[in-house]
Amino acid sequence: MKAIVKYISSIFSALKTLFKGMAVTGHYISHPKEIITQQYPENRETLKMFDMFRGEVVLTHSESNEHRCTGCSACEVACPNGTIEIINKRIEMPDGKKKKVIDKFVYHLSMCTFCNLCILSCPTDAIKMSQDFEHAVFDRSQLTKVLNKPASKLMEGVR
Amino acid sequence: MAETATNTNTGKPLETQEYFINMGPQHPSTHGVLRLMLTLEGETIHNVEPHLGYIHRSIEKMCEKDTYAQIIHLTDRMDYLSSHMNNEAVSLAVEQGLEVEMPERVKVIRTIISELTRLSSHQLWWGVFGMDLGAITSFLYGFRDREMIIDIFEETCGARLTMNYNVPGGLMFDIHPNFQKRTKAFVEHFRQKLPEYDQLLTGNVIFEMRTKGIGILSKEDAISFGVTGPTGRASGFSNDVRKHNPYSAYPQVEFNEVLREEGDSYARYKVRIQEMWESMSIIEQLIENIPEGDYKVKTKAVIKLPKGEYYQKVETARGEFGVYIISEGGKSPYRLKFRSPGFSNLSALNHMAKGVKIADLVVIMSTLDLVIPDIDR
Amino acid sequence: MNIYDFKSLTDSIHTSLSVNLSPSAVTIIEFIIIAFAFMMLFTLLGLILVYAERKIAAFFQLRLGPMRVGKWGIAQTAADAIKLILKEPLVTKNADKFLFNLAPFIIILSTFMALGAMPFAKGLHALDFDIGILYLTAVSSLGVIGILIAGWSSDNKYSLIGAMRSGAQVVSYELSVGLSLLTVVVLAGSLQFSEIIASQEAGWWIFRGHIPALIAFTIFMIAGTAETNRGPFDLPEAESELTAGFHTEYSGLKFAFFFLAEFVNMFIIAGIGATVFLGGWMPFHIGNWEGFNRIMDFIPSLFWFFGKVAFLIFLMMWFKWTFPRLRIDQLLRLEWKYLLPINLVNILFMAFIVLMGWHF
Amino acid sequence: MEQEQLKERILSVVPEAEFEITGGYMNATVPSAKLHDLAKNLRESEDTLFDYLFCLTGVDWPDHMTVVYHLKSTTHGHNVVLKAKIDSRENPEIDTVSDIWQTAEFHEREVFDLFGIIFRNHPDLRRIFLDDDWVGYPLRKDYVDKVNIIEL
Repeated sequence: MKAIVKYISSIFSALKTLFKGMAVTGHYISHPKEIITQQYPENRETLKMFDMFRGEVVLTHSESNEHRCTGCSACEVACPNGTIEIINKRIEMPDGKKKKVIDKFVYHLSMCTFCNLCILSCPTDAIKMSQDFEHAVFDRSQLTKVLNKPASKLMEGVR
Repeated sequence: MAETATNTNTGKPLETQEYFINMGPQHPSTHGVLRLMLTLEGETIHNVEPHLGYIHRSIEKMCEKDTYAQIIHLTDRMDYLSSHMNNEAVSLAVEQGLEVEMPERVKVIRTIISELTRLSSHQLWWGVFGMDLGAITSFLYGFRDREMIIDIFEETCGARLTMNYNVPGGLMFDIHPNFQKRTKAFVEHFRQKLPEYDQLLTGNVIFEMRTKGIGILSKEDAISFGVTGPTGRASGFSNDVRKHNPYSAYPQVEFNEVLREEGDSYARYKVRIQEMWESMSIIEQLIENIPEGDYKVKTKAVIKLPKGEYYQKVETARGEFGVYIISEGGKSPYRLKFRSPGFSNLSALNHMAKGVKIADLVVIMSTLDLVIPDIDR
Repeated sequence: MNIYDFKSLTDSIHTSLSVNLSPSAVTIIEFIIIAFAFMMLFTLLGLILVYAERKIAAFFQLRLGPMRVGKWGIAQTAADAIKLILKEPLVTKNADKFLFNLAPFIIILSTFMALGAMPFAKGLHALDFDIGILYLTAVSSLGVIGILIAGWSSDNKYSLIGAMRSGAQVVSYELSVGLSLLTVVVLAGSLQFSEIIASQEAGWWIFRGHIPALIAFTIFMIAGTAETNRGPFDLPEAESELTAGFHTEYSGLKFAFFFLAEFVNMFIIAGIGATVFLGGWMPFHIGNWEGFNRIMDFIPSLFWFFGKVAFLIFLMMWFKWTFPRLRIDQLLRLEWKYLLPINLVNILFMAFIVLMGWHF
Repeated sequence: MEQEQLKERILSVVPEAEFEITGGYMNATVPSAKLHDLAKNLRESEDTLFDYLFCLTGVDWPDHMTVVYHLKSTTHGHNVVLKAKIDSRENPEIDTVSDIWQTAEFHEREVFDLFGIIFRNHPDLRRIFLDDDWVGYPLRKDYVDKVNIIEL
């Protein structure tokens, strides 16, 4: 007799635990306001990344197309993966002196691990992380970028 | 049973034979690219042989070429669910070599973020565990709460998973002004949602049948196999590095080391759920009064560790993570060894899975909480 | 009762066809019409149920589900169907090609045969056997043969394990489904669907049959879910254990057949449950409340049937998206140690009640 | 047990052991032939009871190799680091400790895979990460692989 009582009570307690679980899911289906899905491409306008977000490395340019990169290669040394290549050239200044400036700031996005070490190492705050995260392209070669804009110059007073 | 079955036509015993199944490298419940060779009789497992190395990148070799600051970003990519703790281990080992003491602010922030990372890892584990059992809904609930933590990380350090927030000598940035507010809001939110986890799975009769008494690991075996973390603690092996070798701000906070004696899958589950409560209590103790001060100690641009050997262990979400640095005085280590918890935990899998059903193997693997890059390194 | 009787519609079609055609031609044309109607119903059910499952699952899981194709993603399943039709039908190298191709058709066939005996509305009933319930339970479990063949012929160990699980599962749970239906047959005194429905005019059996009917209904829902191989009893598929179980190697249209059959099987189980326990197309009547009953009669019988079926299907989806999966030995233990003994006692109990005339 | 006592204890088993304290741990360097006996002794004696091997590392030095064992006792709470010095780099061999600590089975396979140190009496000594037909031992300092290693 005891066994039968135990048998039946075990069934009821089992059913009770099952209903408990169903109550949780039942709560959510009856509260559609708790839905957390974001409709991504549609909400592009309202989707704002945090200021700190590390999207990709960019070289900041002022309105007069001037940047702050002196071509010191500190970022190239700091980078663990060889993501950054700095190609320098020598130009003749108006006063006849020769000066070293960057020719190309090459950035291989495909190799970047977004570790932020280059930004920290930059002595002139020339580069920063942008918040752009849509990096998908159809051709891998498009991921190799030249960060300095054409005909850009070194900002006055940065050395 | 198979031995007694006979052919009804000839009266001779039926021939049975063991057969092999490759579970993985592409399989939903191996959580990555783990390959298990199963030897089966019917549905009963006779032997499990893990084949590793599908994503072995030889991080230890890479570290021999990198500077100490560069090494840290590689540790993100081992156990990516406890990336902050891995970073912390390397940072602490280097700081130990440099003999610098961290400011209180750094210690407290490191501890808070470590516990947040542990919470997020356990939440993801809970969701995936439910999914492995066939209750797919838990996956989404776990991710909902994890998302809040990930947002906190993103606001403070700019990355969601591979954070690289620790640097030798402190932190990369100071915390965001919203950090305290968001963290408090999260703890408040999660204190309400965690009981829901219990309602959905813990008490469920099917869940208990599937986990209780499955994959028992005795305390002696846990120690011998070096099974650490929640998995080891569920077997009664007291191994919490936060208690035994406290680092950062752990000496100042009060928390319990969650221990259970059963050593089965249910115990491992309960230990992790209980650890989430403990983590929240640690965060609550620290979040109100983050000391003012520097977030970083000034170090040389290129750190050179004095000649010697340094071993630092931390408690990650999966267990004891160790960094063993042999320095010859240069800017990169002569030899660097990562003692990853997943590798040791996996070595006990065959021992635990002998004689169980295929469905139980999935449960055991899930409660071991394996992260494959952590094993393969 | 002033419910619209579909018999007048079918009769008028029959008489208008008979005016200038020979009787055999009329029979053939009527066969074609019925076959066409069932095929349409089959595809429609598939489309609607797949969409419903995805949406309902999404709402259980704090998601929105399909939202892209059409308003609220309504055309999503149609788009998926087109995709599946266009996909390459792969066959593994060492598969038994004949059986491999045959398996999906066996499953589809068994669901079609079962669908034929469904009473959809008053007078809308293709096959009204006097052994309707026996026929349905027999035919609806034919599908397991297809599953076994699929698992065997795929030349994949995962498929084979899935198929073996399915065999063990369906054979055992067949008993519980049959016995729980028998409990109501004891009450109704007939195996014919139309008579079982007619006997529920004064109230559905689940309300009139006391506790035994409730127990039988619960057991039917559990065993029915198991028979359709749906979660928490989806062991033959068991995504996290066997990748996809018996249909691992199927692709394209053949996979679509398995997929469709699963959903239509769910409809069939819900349909049987609705007919036997919830009065089929019979409106909700309470004893002799004439006014109330008349209002209920205004709702067409088709809505009553599909409404009840939808409710039962929602219940089955609720199970699936809440519970973890059982293990194979636990699954069999549940059947042989719990459901079957309870069922047998329950039938005795019910027979006793009927003998004493205690039911309403 | 205090470090001094431990030192005497190890010296009583292996008289030629050399000691060094670095990184907070006491390191004992012993010849590879004596390692297994010492490990077994330390594991089984009541007063030492080193039952937890938490790290096993292979190190490639210019003229020799070492296998480093980090040990802890879960009952007494003390630590020790054993270093087995293997003189040959061409043909490194050492006895396995997987009969003492089960976790060593995997760790030794890893060391074998990456350093080529052969563990005698190991139950299942195969490569664990790399393919069976891989040539060379990647973590050795003189390993050259022009294809897979990109020098920056």
